[in-house]
Amino acid sequence: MPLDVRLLDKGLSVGEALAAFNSAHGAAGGVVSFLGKVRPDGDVRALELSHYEPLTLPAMRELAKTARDRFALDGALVWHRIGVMTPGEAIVLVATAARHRRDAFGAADYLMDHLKSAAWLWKRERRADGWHWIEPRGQDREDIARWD
Amino acid sequence: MPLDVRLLDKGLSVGEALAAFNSAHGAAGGVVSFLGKVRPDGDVRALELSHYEPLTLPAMRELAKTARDRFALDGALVWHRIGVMTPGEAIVLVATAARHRRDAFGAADYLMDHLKSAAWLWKRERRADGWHWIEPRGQDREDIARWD
Amino acid sequence: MAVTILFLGPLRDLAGQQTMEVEAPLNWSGLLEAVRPEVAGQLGEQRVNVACAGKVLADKTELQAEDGDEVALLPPVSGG
Amino acid sequence: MAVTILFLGPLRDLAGQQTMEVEAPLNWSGLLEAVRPEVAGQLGEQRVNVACAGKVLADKTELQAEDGDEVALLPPVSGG
Repeated sequence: MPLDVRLLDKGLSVGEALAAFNSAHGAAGGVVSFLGKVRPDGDVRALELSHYEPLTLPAMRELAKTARDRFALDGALVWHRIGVMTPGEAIVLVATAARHRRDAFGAADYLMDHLKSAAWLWKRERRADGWHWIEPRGQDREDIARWD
Repeated sequence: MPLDVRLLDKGLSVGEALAAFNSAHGAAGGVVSFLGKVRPDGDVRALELSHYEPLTLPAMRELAKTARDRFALDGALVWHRIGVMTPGEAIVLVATAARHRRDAFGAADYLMDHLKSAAWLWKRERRADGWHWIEPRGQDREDIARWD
Repeated sequence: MAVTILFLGPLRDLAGQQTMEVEAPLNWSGLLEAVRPEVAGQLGEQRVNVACAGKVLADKTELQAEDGDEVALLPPVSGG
Repeated sequence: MAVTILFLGPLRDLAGQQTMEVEAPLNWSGLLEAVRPEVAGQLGEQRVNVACAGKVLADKTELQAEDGDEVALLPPVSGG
């Protein structure tokens, strides 16, 4: 299982996904995972991620391939939720398997920076007064620039 | 569950451990994990880690506290195997939960660098011709120096 | 057949609709005329991209949409 | 009672045993005399540490082990 890239419109079972990923990469010395969740911030009641079918998943697949080659990965898992999520729910799960731990860490960090600032996803939050689109953050652009 | 630091003399169930850690930190925006496994390298048949009871676990607890404070963690899990392991078996599992993903990544990386080069553990490998003690690697000393 | 214009993310609210159909062919100036002025204003911004038939255009002003093509207007992404 | 000397990691092989008992009190020169010359040679190296009663000594040459203390000889760690 070299690259496992998915867009999911339902909740994901993190424990099962990581257990399967780990056992699929028995020979990898190191496995890093990142799980991003909806933070219960202030009055945010829900979060919605919309995507564009012809672009979003293909670009995520390209990103995973680039990460695999750049960091000599044995494999990578990139799962991203779309649709409506509530606080505490998983938004994104990334896992990387490599011979050496520094590569696994670097690849997970790289994947997350690019997913956050370059994936074809648009986010809005529902607060007490309705839905609000989220603008790109300057921090995200700085994060991605680290890899240039 | 702020800090969960253990020395284990039996195999660990990674999926269950991470699922429990994730659900214990529902409010954390990001959770990073690292799993280190015995690599099936060359003719290595087994690996043994020995520890020194009065020092090893207390120092790991101190390390976890330092990481928590330095990276503003919601919580951390640091589990390390001791005893004899075979290729593919888990050696170490680290998980960090933080509000922001960069802190969770930094803390997991920091914990691993320190566990690899400063934990009171001694490692030997069994190859075709018997047991061999492993010398500290120069790379490990460089990795830890990044945090000074 | 026609060209379908698809409004993504916040552009959907600005357009007041998710899709619209216009006659083919459709080029850049035709696109700017077809959409509301607020959307046309956004399209002028560098960080707003345009995809045609599933490909992001390197230069959106060279848009040449044919019968059956979908033209997607892509505002800046806000990530996961 | 006595002082127990504990050999960790590769020092165990060098010592040919895991523990030895010596009479209390035990100081640095007493330790160097009590162990095999190969082990004493290793103890001279800066990266070999000594713990007494569960505490790593900042200056191992100031060792002062009393009745019942465990003195652990700690070679460089090789991590996980």
